[in-house]
Amino acid sequence: MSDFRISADAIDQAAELAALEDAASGAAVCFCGRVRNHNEGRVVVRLEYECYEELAVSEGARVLAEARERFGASRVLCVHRTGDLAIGDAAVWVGAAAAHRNEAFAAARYVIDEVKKRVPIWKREHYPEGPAEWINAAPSEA
Amino acid sequence: MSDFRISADAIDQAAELAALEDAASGAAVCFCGRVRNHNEGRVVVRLEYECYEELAVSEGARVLAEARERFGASRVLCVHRTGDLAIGDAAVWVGAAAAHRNEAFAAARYVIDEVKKRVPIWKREHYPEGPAEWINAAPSEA
Amino acid sequence: MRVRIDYFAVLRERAGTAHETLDTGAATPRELYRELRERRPLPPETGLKVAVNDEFRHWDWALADGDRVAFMPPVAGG
Amino acid sequence: MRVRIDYFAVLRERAGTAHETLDTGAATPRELYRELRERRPLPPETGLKVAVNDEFRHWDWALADGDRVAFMPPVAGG
Repeated sequence: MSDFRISADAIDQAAELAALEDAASGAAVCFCGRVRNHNEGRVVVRLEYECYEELAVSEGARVLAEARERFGASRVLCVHRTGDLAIGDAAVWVGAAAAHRNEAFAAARYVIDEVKKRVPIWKREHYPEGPAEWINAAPSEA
Repeated sequence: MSDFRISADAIDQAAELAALEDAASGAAVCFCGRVRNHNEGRVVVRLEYECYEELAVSEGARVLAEARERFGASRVLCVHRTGDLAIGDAAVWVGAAAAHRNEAFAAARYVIDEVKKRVPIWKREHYPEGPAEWINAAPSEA
Repeated sequence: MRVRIDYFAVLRERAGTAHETLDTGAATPRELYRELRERRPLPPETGLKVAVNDEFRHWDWALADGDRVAFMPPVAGG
Repeated sequence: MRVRIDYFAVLRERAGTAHETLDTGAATPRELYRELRERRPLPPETGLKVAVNDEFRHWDWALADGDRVAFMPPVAGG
């Protein structure tokens, strides 16, 4: 299984943690991004994630390889959800293992930052009232 | 139960993660420090942790309160092992939840750094040959 | 030449379709997108991303017959 | 006055005991530790920490009858 995965099913953090374990690594850092019940002052009731899967998987794998190389991390994993998510659901999970904590923190932080910038995934927020909105959508025809 | 705990039993990361969950928090960062099979060039076969429990619990709670206050984290937890640990065993676990990832990363990093500097816990490494050694031990009588 | 076009997220909604196949004389994704905008209510290309055959490419990448060209809004995962 | 003394980690090993109770005229942890070093093979106080009644205190903290005084090497958790 690839170290970067797109999943239509709930993220199983216990399984991800088990995959991260490595006796040579003294430090593991995990990041979990969840659907919040608010964003930029609006109440959010659920989210939808859409993905360009072929490109997401190859770009995601590049991000993980960069994190391993730059920070000497021994293992770096990421899984990102697609589909309909409820409040509190995990949308993305990153795990990084390294000999020391500096490298593990830096690698995990790098992965989530780069995934958010580079991996082709989009989210649409649903509100109690009014139409759902794509986040970071392209500007309207001006 | 206090947010900072000393545990003679194995750390249950799934239970710790469950305690960290919070629908208002978009980001959670966890750090896990494990017993490595090497340290400063020597092979390590197991570790022993000793603790001054009354003071560790009060100082640990202060560290967590500082992390919540400085970084606006909504929840910060830490558990540290005592007793005999084998290679790969989790020695310390930190979890920090916040609205955004900057704060969650900063809070988790602060906690592990301060715990290692301030909380009265000591470890003794055991090697394949030769006597076990206390790490950071006071200098010998010179 | 014939290309397959994929639209994602808000572009899919604006285009009214996720995929189409088109006979075109466009030499680059930029030319292709301008041609598409004449027929569909798509936003200007500023800020959008393009992929050809599942790799991110420049807007001036040379297209070939049979290519799969994808147009995407700015990413918003996490 | 009478104090209880706790030794941790390498200090416990050097002292050969985890606890002891002592009648002393020492007014501060510093004076107390110097007195203890006359009887036990303890290292110099440089780098060590002291707690009185389960709180970190200065070496010149004023001791009182019944205090619990703990001597510790530099911490090494994590």
